[in-house]
Amino acid sequence: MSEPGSVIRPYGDTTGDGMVQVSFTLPVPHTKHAEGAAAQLAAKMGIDPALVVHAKAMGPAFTFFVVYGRVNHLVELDRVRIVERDHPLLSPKEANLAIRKGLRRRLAVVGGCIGSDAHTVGIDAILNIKGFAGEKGLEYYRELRVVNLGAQLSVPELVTRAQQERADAVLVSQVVTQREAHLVNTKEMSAAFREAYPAGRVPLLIVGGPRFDESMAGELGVDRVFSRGTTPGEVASYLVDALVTRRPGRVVAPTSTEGNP
Amino acid sequence: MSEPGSVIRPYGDTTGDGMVQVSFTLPVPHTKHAEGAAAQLAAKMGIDPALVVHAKAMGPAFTFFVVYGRVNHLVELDRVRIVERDHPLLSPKEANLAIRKGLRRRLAVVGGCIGSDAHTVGIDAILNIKGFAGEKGLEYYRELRVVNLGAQLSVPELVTRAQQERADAVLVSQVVTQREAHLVNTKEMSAAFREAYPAGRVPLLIVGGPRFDESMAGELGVDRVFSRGTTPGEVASYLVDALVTRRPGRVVAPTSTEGNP
Amino acid sequence: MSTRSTTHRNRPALDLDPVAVRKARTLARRAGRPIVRLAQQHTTVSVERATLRLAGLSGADAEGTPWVNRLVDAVRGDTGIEHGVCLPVWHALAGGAAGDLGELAAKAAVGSVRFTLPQGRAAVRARSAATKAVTAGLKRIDSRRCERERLVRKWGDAPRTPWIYLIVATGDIYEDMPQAQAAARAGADVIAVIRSTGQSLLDFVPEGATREGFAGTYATQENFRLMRAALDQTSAQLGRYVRLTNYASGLCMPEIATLAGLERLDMMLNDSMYGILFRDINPVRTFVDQRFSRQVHARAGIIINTGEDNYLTTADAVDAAHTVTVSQLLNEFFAKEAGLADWQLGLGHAFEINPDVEDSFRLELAHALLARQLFPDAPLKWMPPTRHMTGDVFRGYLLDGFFNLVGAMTGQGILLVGMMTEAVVTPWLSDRDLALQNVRYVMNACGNLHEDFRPTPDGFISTRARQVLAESIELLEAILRHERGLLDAIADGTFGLMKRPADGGRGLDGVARRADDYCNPASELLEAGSE
Amino acid sequence: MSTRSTTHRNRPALDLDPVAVRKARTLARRAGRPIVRLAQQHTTVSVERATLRLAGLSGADAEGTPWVNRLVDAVRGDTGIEHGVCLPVWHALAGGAAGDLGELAAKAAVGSVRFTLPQGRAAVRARSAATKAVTAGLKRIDSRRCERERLVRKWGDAPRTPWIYLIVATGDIYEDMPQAQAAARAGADVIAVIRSTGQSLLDFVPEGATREGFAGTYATQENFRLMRAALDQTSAQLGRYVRLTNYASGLCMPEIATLAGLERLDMMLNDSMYGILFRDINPVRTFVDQRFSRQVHARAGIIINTGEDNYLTTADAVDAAHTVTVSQLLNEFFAKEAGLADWQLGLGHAFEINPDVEDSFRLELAHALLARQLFPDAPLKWMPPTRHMTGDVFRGYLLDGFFNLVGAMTGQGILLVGMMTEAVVTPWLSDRDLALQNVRYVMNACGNLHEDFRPTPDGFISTRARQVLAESIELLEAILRHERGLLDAIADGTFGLMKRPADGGRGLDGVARRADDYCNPASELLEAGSE
Ligand code: B12
Ligand code: B12
Ligand SMILES: Cc1ncc(COP(=O)(O)O)c(C=O)c1O
Ligand SMILES: Cc1ncc(COP(=O)(O)O)c(C=O)c1O
Repeated sequence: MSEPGSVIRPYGDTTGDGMVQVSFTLPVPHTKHAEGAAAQLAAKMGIDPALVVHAKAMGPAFTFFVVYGRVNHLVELDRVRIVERDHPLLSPKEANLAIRKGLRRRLAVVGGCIGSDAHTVGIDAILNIKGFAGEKGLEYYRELRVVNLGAQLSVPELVTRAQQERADAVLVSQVVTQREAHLVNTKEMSAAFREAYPAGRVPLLIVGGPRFDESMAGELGVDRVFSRGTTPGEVASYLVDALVTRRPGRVVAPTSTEGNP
Repeated sequence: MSEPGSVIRPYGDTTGDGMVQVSFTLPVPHTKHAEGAAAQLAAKMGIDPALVVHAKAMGPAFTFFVVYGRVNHLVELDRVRIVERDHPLLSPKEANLAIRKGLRRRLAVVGGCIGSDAHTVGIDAILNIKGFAGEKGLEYYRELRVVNLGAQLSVPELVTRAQQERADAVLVSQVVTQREAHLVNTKEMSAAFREAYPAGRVPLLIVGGPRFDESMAGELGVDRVFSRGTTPGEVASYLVDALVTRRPGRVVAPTSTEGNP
Repeated sequence: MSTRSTTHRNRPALDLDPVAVRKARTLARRAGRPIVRLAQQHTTVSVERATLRLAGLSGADAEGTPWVNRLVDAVRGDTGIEHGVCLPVWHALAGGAAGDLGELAAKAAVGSVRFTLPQGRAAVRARSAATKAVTAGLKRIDSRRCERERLVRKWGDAPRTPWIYLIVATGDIYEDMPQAQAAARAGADVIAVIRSTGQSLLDFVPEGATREGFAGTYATQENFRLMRAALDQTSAQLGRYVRLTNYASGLCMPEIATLAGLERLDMMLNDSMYGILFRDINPVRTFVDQRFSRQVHARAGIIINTGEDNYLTTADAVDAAHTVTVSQLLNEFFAKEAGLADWQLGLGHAFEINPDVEDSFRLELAHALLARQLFPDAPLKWMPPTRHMTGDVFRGYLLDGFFNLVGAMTGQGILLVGMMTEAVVTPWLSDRDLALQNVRYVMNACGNLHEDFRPTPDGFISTRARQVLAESIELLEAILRHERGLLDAIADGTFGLMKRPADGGRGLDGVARRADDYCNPASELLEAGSE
Repeated sequence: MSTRSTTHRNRPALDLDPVAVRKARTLARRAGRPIVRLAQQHTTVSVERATLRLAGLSGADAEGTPWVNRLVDAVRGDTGIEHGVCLPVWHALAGGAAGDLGELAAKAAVGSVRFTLPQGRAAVRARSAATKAVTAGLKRIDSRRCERERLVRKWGDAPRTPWIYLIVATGDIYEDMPQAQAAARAGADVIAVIRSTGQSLLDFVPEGATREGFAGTYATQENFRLMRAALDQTSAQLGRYVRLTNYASGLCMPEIATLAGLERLDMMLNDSMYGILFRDINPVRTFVDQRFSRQVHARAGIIINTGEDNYLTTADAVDAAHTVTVSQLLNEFFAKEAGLADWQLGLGHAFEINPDVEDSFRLELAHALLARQLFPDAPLKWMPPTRHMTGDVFRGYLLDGFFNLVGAMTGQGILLVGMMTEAVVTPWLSDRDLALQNVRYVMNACGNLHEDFRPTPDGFISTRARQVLAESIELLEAILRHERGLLDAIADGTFGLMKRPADGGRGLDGVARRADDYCNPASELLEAGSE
């Protein structure tokens, strides 16, 4: 799709026009000077010309702006960083088969929402039979033994249960992101596992949630991060690849590639 | 209001959080790679972290994105460039008085929409008695003789009428901006006047319209540019300042200042 | 539009006095009659050029001046147009001045032909030759109309009403085409290609494919052909005939109407007074051109869209509501007189009340229902908010949603989709996609709300509708009180606050009072269609 | 809410069978009775702590553990709580163990006091001392209630219904205050301070002003005081009493309810089953705490908000519509039993139907009207779309507009304003401003549309409403078929698809069966208010 060096621009109504829409609030009263300030910010974002098409006072100290204009940046398609799936997408059938063949035992998967987060719909979408987007959840896979620990789970609790269940993989969901709660909790979690397990024996750590950046696995100390719109099949396929295809137990770093998908 | 060096950031829900909203279309099919491309553009705009919160395919070749995130630019309030009003805002009464006193004759003002632009509401808002935003239009000023030439006026026509009417000031409106029609037409207009009049005798040239950047007067070869939400009073006050307070006839460059309003 | 005319029948009925309704129509007829007579007594350069186009003359010279202009100007120089150009032209051909119209125009352009008015048998011969040529043109239009009907049967029609009407306006026909196809795929039933600003003031129709319009794309025969072909391709894929719209209004109404018929456009913006009021085109010129162009539309099976929305962009939508109704009544009269059927009357109105006005939504409902009930069999064209749209695109998107809701609740026939960027730019691809999503939500979620919507006979909505109807009657009476009726009313700013005297405005010099021996086979053949 | 209860009376009536309505209420009563008995037979650590708070004990030790926790835990260690903490505590005071409750708690914390259960005259003395102390607390609550009534008279009440309810959720009380004041100035009638995630799972109420909540701000007595003072200041400026809301639900319902009464909060989120279903709090613990907290709310003149909206975030809003109705009926029963009046019942429901569902808007109307008609005198709390909101903020803004429209058309009492960024972030200042603009437009433009809205007796809307009512009756009957009725129904996932066994969940260890000599002056004094 994108041959090396190929660049594109945003599209308003003509190829290459580079048009974008922006809105933001500045903590200043609504004056002509404030509109100039909005234009300055737009300019710093690379918008030129920038049209401040709307400015509205919100109380005495804040002003809301809508800006339209042409952004002068180029999108370099061959420099796009995304976390690739470097393994096949398996059907439940294929996944079960691979596990039975490769492992001769069921995989134990433990999952839940840690910290004060009570948003279980996401993890349930991955784990429960009901599933998500038409795909059955992991509980549906004969060769997966799924333990769903639910919400507002403390990290120590999670670690203990993982040990009891002799978990091959631990799936954690974090939906609340205010004050980076999701990052803080995830780091605490991965640290706790490294502490509780002998090096190299740590179960596969997977974290997910709508506001995660999938390329952050390294930073967070987990093996893989899943974000918005993940489907159970994607998770199952990854589990098989990481725990069966590659040496079981081995911690796999996410392959973050440059370039074409 | 803004002491030198004072900087601010956009405000989401906490002082200094720098949060902004952006939307744009990229001419690529909706794939994971496309979402990466959107994130790249956001990054180039200075948004970090950038959350691609919405991506929607529009046909096979385009994708629409909504991005939220923290922009790392600072708004330097004392570096905001705006065109200041460096003269008093006069009431019709005061304006009339100033003209009668300073000039001992009525000022002749000729106005219209040039080129193919047929948007007269804007210029009418400035010229017609009815006025705008509660302010009476220039026709209401006893000491102004206003000739409204209406829409879709050719530049030569405008010049001739200006000469016939011995216009002190010419007011031109441009609303359609597609393909920079407003800039092109304005430059053509100012050039024609310089051609038709002896140097220094050119009437005061004023252009207005919702999408003009007021700091462009120089570039466009006009004396003053008025934009979104201009009121007749602002225009009258400027006319008095430029044609009466300062030496009549003299062409005044717009004062474009740095710093506090 | 058969589907539609049934769908709206079960719409909530306002309690209107049938006598008042009849009275309003009668007054409109009385105001319109003299205008029709005026139109019958005059011809214009554009009417004559349209006639030559029907007779098969097309193309332009090196400077891009169409041959029809060259030829008509030459004839006009020699004989004037008051007799019609047909007699002099076919007389010249008969005299061997040239082998065909093209060659004749070329020679005329360089002044190597002189035109004279044939008499007696020569005149008879010229007339029948001209009639033969013009008839061929009308036949082409007839066959395009049959073709449309065939394709609608073959591919299927719009799935429901209102038809979803979307605008493209890049200025470049080659950008327009993919955007129009994308819009159709996304659900548009009708695509309108906005014209470049100011084309309505050109006294000729540009030639060929064009790429450099301002805020719109030039209306040319080739652009019509290209876009219709692009939409046919998409229609076939979608199994749904997607209609194409352009603009007739302006100095070339008769010619553009003719080209639309020849290229199978499906709708045309054609208002009896728009050119006068919003483009300062001479009233007589406009009325003459308007009648001829509507006769052509009638023949071509094209649905016209009138421009009442424009009034509300300069006048207040509450104060001037009755001017919209009066204009609709006049447009209806002129249209029917020109031979158009009810299903061809896309009478315009718009959601332009200041949203800050108390009960604004219910006022919109009242106005929309009034139009719906006054013209039960016309595919009303419901147009979105524009003047109260601002740079606040979120608010704009919301307003468009409530505009869509009125459309759904009042059984409008054609819904011009509003764009959240109305106050900012000509629509972006994404604006259109978001706008269609908005329409889809409202139609799908609230499409049947009208079943539960029952304005009480003397409630706010019915009362408002009756008031607007009453004011319309008063206004029509006021118009008739003028010495020269409608012409004077237009002169003193009755509509859209513009004053347009009958002897002012552009294009007057292109008007001529028909001589007794005026001959125009096109007019004659088209009159057949008229009332 | 007198204004409201009148406004909605003239709302379009659904054609519901009064017999069915009565039946539904009777079934709810039958399902609720055993739960009330259960509540009367138990006490919890939180009930006991609330009692001490009423008696005037506040503050916390160096680690931030509240003195009420210290004291109750100590007593519990020595005598258990089944007799209530009052007898042991005031007996100790009488015995000179300490000069006041604070000192006693401090000593108890370091284990330097032993608690025993007084007998005979000693018991009588302890009881009357305790009653005196607790009565003083209730008097403080009474005076705050009078104060509210006085201020509402002085400053004036919300100008119309629905009351506009806005959320602040920065996590920092000092950011919350200016934002709440801005929201009030912008038109909010009610401000809700969202709690930090997980506070409901804390078995103590944090102390003091807090600045570090996650996605919300801790509910503390000091935060309550600060915010109420900030809103009083703004109310005075605006000449309109702006109400303050917080959350009671969780392990500390009785205490938070008490603090709310003491700090003159005006509304509290208080659902009879939310803690059980959405926070896995033990059912018995919840029902006991819930009853006590509602008795306090009743006394304090606080309007409760129930949480039926939550069901629809996990279950489908069409399939599970009847579970909302059943929960409303149960909440109504428990509320009235605890002494709350109709005007204090902010029963919840929400606009959560998948917007892609055909006729979704009319389904929402049907559900909203059903609630309106089942509870004609309750200030229903109408909550915005959340789960079907996406990152497409434009679409979200539109959906919120149609949510507002349902609110306006069906006479809701409290309208929780939806945010276009629902799927993205906790609301920004600008989201709130845009949201209020949305509400203002809809109320102003369509506020009276209900006059023209007449669902036909056997039309889509009435039929749907009847169906939901019928399904509710079936469900209630199914609940009653369970051996232990509601408790078993909750255990097998009848509500929100969560299975919550009566012997599972958090906080069970804080529950004790009351001994025959159980003594709690607070309960006794509050029972007076109950049915
Ligand atoms: C439903 C909901 C609730 C329900 C939760 C019910 C339940 N049992 O889960 C209730 C009502 C209880 C609730 C409460 C609160 N909520 Co809430 N809630 C939502 C809502 C509306 C939908 C979330 C949802 O279910 N999404 C659907 C699922 C399927 O999507 P998902 O979570 O993204 O999961 C997918 C992927 O992310 C991924 N994934 C997710 N987890 C994992 C894990 C693994 C291992 C893998 C592989 C993949 C994966 O796969 C899933 C399928 O694709 C959102 C708003 C919105 N529309 O998004 C707010 C939202 C998440 N809530 C929010 C907040 C703040 C709260 C509260 C704290 C305060 C409040 N607003 O009431 C409370 C307290 C909750 C707490 N203590 O955590 C905020 C979070 C803001 C932020 N970014 O920090 C949101 C965004 C709303 C808002 N704008 O304020 N909420
Ligand atoms: C009303 C209107 C029309 C009316 C015009 C009626 C008339 N007699 O003016 C009609 C229906 C005829 C019309 C037609 C068209 N319009 Co138009 N129209 C508008 C609309 C809805 C409002 C414009 C308006 O009246 N604003 C109110 C006035 C008071 O504001 P203003 O013009 O900004 O003027 C103020 C200031 O700018 C300033 N000012 C303006 N001029 C001057 C001059 C001087 C000297 C000074 C000092 C100050 C000054 O003072 C004024 C008071 O504060 C806008 C959309 C919108 N909501 O903005 C589209 C809009 C301007 N139209 C547009 C277009 C493209 C057209 C058409 C070309 C195609 C079409 N969409 O139909 C046609 C052809 C017009 C032509 N040939 O030029 C586009 C322009 C896009 C662009 N940026 O290039 C817009 C933005 C709509 C859109 N999004 O497509 N239009
Ligand atoms: C009836 C009618 N004709 C023509 C036009 C466009 O005309 P022009 O090309 O002059 O802008 C409009 C614009 O809205 C219209 O309503
Ligand atoms: C009735 C009720 N109580 C409490 C809450 C919030 O509880 P928590 O603090 O556990 O998030 C909600 C959330 O919507 C609710 O509906």
